[in-house]
Amino acid sequence: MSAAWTNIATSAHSLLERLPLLARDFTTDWLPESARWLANSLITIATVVVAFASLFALLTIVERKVLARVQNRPGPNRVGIPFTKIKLFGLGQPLADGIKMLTKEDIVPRAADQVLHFLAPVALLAFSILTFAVIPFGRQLVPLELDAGVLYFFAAGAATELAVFMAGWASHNKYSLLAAMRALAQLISYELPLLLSIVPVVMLAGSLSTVGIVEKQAGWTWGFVPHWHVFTPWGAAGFAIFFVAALAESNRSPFDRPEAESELIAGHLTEYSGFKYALFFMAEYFGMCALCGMGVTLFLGGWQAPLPFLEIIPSYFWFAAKLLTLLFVFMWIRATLPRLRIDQLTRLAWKFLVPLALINLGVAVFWALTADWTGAIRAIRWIVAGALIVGPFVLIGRKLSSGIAPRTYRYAT
Amino acid sequence: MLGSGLLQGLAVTAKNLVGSFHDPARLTTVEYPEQRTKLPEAYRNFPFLVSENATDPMGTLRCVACQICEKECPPQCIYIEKSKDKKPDATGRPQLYPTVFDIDTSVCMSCQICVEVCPFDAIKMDQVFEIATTDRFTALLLDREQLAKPNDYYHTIHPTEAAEVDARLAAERKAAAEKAAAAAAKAAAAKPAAVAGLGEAGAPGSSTPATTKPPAA
Amino acid sequence: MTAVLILIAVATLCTAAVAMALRNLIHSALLLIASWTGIAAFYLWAGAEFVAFAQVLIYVGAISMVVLFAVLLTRQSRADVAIAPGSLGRVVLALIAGGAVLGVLVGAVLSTKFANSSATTPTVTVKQIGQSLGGAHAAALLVIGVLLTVALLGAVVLATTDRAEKEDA
Amino acid sequence: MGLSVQFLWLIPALPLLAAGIGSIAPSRDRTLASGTAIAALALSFLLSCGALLTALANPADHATHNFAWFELGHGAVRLGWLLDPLTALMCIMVTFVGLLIFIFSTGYLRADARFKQFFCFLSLFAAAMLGLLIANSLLLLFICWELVGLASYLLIGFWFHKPAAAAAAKKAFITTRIGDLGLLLGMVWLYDSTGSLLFYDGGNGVLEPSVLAALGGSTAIGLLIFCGAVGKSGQFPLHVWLPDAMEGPTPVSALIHAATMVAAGVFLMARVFPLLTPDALTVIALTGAITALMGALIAVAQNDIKRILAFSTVSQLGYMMLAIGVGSWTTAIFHLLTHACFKALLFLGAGSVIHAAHHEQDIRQLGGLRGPMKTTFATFAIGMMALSGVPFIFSGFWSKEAILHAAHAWDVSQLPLYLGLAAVVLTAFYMTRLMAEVFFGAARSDAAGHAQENPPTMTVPLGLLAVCAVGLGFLGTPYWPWLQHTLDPLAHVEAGGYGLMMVSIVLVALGLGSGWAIYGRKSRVKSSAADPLAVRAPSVFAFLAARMKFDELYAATFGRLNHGLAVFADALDRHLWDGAVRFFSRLGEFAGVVNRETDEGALNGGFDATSEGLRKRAHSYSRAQTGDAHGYLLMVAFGFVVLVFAVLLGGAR
Amino acid sequence: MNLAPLQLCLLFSSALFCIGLIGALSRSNTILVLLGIELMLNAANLNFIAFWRYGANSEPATGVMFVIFAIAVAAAEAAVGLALVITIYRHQKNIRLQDATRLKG
Repeated sequence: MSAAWTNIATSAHSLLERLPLLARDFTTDWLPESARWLANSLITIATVVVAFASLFALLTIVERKVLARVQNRPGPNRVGIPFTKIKLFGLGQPLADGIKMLTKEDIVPRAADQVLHFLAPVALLAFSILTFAVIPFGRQLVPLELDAGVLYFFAAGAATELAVFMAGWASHNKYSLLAAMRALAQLISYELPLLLSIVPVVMLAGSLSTVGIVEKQAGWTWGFVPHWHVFTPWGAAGFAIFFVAALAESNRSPFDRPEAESELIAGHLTEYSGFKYALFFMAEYFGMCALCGMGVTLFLGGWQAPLPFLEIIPSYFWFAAKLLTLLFVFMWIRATLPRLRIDQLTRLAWKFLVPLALINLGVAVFWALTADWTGAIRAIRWIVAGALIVGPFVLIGRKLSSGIAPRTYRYAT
Repeated sequence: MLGSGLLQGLAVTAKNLVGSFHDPARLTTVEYPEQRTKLPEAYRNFPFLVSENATDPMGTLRCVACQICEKECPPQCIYIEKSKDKKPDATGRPQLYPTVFDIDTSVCMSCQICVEVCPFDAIKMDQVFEIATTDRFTALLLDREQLAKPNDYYHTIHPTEAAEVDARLAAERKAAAEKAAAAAAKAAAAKPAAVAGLGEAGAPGSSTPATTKPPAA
Repeated sequence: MTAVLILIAVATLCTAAVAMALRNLIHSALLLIASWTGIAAFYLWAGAEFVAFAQVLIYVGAISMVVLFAVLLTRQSRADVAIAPGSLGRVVLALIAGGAVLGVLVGAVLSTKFANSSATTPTVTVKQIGQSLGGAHAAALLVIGVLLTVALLGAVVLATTDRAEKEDA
Repeated sequence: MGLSVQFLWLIPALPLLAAGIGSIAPSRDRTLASGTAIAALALSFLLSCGALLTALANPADHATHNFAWFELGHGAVRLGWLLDPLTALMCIMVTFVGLLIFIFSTGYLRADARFKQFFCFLSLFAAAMLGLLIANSLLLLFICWELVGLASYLLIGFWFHKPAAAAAAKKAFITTRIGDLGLLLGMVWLYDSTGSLLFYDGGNGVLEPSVLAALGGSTAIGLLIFCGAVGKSGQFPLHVWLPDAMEGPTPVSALIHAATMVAAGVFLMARVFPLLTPDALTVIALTGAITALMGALIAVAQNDIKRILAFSTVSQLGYMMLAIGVGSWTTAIFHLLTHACFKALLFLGAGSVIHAAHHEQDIRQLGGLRGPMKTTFATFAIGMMALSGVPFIFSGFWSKEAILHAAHAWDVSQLPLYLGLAAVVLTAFYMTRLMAEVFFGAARSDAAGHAQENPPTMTVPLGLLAVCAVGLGFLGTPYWPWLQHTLDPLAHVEAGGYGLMMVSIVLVALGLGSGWAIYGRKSRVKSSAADPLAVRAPSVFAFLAARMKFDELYAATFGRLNHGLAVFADALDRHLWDGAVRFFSRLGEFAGVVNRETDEGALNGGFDATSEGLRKRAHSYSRAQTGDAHGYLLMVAFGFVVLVFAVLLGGAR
Repeated sequence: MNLAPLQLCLLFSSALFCIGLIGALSRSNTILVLLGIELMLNAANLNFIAFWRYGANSEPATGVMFVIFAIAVAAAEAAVGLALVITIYRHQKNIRLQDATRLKG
């Protein structure tokens, strides 16, 4: 009886697990063998783009809702189904925004570099979408399995900087240009800790392939502690650094200096309106999703379930859950922290994150060298590795925050 | 340690986020067009003309077309035309009345000077703010009919002030009535019977004989 | 396969040539970046995946930024942009020199009989690259690391303005 | 507990580490700098003791540990460590004396602002010196040799704000460089003829019989190597830098310019002794003898306490070279060890005096220090007697005696013996003079009058060194030549020769007696009074006081030659090459003029254009070297094309 | 004309090299000259990969290693070269290569 149930559960589970692949194969089954590859690729691309475009739409409204709730407001709740009184908690808002953006006049300054002005948002969006190619969304659900997947991800991500520059320069507006340069300085500064923080993962996993890295994180210690990288000292530190750097790389608060409305009149986006602006916006969210997806893949076990019995839930669900959690933390942080000044921002990168990432590299080396320590001695391994991270963190942190004190006012009280 | 402040901040925002769902006291937002809050009494915006009652606003305007407000208005947004004839006012004395009283609210700056200078408490500040229209020219030029609002409305928006005004007007009328009574008593020496009847009729709202002079004069 | 190669080659060469001919520096730089991307595509075509990504990461991600910053930091006045006297001659000379070199190279390539290689594509995994970087080429890797560090420091030193100098100016 | 040869590198590595730590330590942290330096050297001392134990287990063995440094062509440049009794004893001497001097320095330089740098340099020196000692390759030895020279330069010029110190540092560096050139040439020659620079390499080392037998022209190689030793050990004629080096802080003089570095030359000769042919040895013996006598003579007429000791050092080094020259390198090392102790003692004593007397170094200004500085006086007296060779108790007697015996037994010539005996008298004489002037009589200046005994950090090392200065001699007496046999089990030490010993004792007594007669009996009263010797033989004394005019001689010969060459080269540059350049430019100019004249003469526009083009082209030729990067690149491109064609055409033929 | 793929690759790299050369020779802007040189470097890298792909090589990773190191060196070169450009600009207020004929001054 129970065996039969187990069988049914297993087959149902495997069916669910392979559902996306089965659906794809079903769709392209009738095609000749040679065309099937192309069709499969197209379907994959379309699925990813559509999925993330809808996620983007959802995120815009969810973000506004979260921000509103943090500020004790209900948030956008008016737009529902048009021409009816059904409001649906305002879920029609993204659609309305989209229509508004599409129908707005596309203003291009006369002195602007027309071609580049057009190319900038397109390039940004294209590169952002490219980064999704190597993220494993589930078991066997990776659009492009590359041997050097991580490298590909960061190569494609690095190219987005170019688009920022193009936008700033093509606008022929000195504020835009200055803002673009500042944005570039920020992006380049944080590229370093971002890359350094993933080196331990690559080192310990012994692979540059995203699929391989996720597979390395399978299994549980004592049956309930997953082998995710974030549950090691170096992994936790690496994830923290990666997370902060990802915040900065995706121009999210508190590092949203490149787009700061109040200081830079929206930076390199000043001269953009309408659909191009929407493209920029979309690319930002895509970049954020891609970075979060990479964080999930590298540190949070990718599509692995957190507990053994939860494996019956399909892997792509777990990936989505982790991704959404990370995105929620992004919003939460945006709702909490004020924007950093440019000097504080670069100081944080160069004087705090980079040294810490380098130390973390050393800790990872220590971890790798002591891989054969078992039994009680493992506690020592943990204590040493933890101390090697926490100590520098406290020391560098003290150095970083020294000299920062509540502001004193001479003439006002 | 570095980061403790960040965590405290995150805790505060998380508390707010969660609290906004289960603690209705936190959500202070008013769903505006459906729900409205009562505006504070001190809020004032654009003048209106006070009429004594709502049934015949044009007939019971307090305004006597003295044109002081028109002269004092800094942006010159008031336009008044006097009537040719006279009608009895609240105290019963015959007064002029405005045949045209226009305020261009696209020019008006809600400075309240017209209210300050009006000797008859005939123009008061309103609380309207939903003044958006689709017509730039005529819709914002309010005429006599649009401006006239009953004294009860005045009581609903500025109750304290309205009470004061009413008390003052009542006192004036009483004084006017007493004066009239005194004058009637003097006249009663000559014609006592007729004046006694008129003195009874000197209550607010009723008309006064055309022979009596305004108290201010 | 060859068609793809020709496509890549033509695209790369065209962008490079146009970049070299343009007056607008920013356009030149951006076109060159496109050209570098084309080269990365060539590496991808040849099966050197890792190198292709490294090329994109370094050329498109890093060097391009340095170039663009340099261009913006050295904005010139209109007079400087104008063609310098005698530059036509230089262009002609350059074309002659380039043509001569091209002729020699093409002649050499066409006249050489290359040993026929095996038809199989050599494959190199990232693991292999990592192993030879850490093994046989470890010394070279270290030297490169030192070189990069020194170059970075040198670049910083070169590009930094002396505070005292600034005050003088 | 022995130290095996693989770990020999630890001995120099520890001071090097201390130098590294010292260089990055904050300058104000004095204890850290001195503490690490002293601790590192103390550890090195212990390790050296371990190394000695290992070496003594089999004294005849030359334990080596060789490794390839880098590949060069088909061969590899190989370096290595060498452990034998010579290395071990030298290491112990260097670390022991160095340790005491380090401790002394903490007191001597207490008030100096660059205290940390001083210890950093000292540690660097110690590391280089120890590296030199353990080297099993002439190349490694040379590298350390140069490092030692660098440390010496840094330390002599430590008070670089004094012009004299800066000049002395330069002089020391350049003078020793002359010798080092010889060493380098010798090394290259040696490598060329044997293909190896390793001393011992399991039968293939340059010092091993099979290679020596095959080696030709080794006299020249030996002499070239000796050039290095001449420079470093201050032998005639390159001794001029050593007295000037006394401008450095006194501990430096004690460590580098008395005990260790200057002995490196002697050590080098002892090390490569098997390479030296009889002809080379003769030259070495004569050089040593001349140096010994010359140094002693000049020392007689000096007034600066450190200069007297410096010339004494020159003289004693001469003795050691003499010993090597007469074929007894073990006695040379014996004297080296004893000399290191008592000369370090004397220098530290001098340092103690100078420190107490507020940096007054002129013996005429001192005097009467016997009373206030009892410890210094006693230890200095022991050092003086050891140096003078007072019989039987003091180590200097035994080592000097051994050298004289060896010289006596030399069958080529007796001249070195006679010169050495003359130096014995003079040594005793000038040391007596020094003692009498400094410690006896009355104080002749305020500085000397107010002198106080120094703190224990300075006096304890003096005491320890004094013990060594006495005791070390008994390791190599003719009756129990342990040291000689340990160094070289085949060494032959004559036990006899009491006649020579008697002569030597008499000569020492003569020196002491005459010194006391002239200076001690009637001590100097005023600092400005003339020297008694100067009164008796003014011209000789003046000549000696001017250090035999060596500096003047060099200035007059080499300096002038150098200047002349420079002037000549300048003139060549100015007139000949520049003239040629100008000539060609004139020629070009002339061609242009002719061109223009022709052009103007011919009323043809075509000619006009041609000459204009020519002129422009000429101008562009003249611009070929103007730094135009385009032009260079263009040339490279065309050059490439031309080269390819050349290769193609050549290939076709 | 029947060309082997290797020859095609080599022709491609030759052409790229010459474009870089012509650019470096003909442009007066120092940045463009540097970029031309960078292109020439890339052409060399192309050759490495081409020979790695089609040549009769014994070690599988040699060509790739070469290119990786060459890219690293190119990065260093670009950084230093452009820093020099900025220095030149600071000095002579333009970046015409013809004007930068002196090392000092």
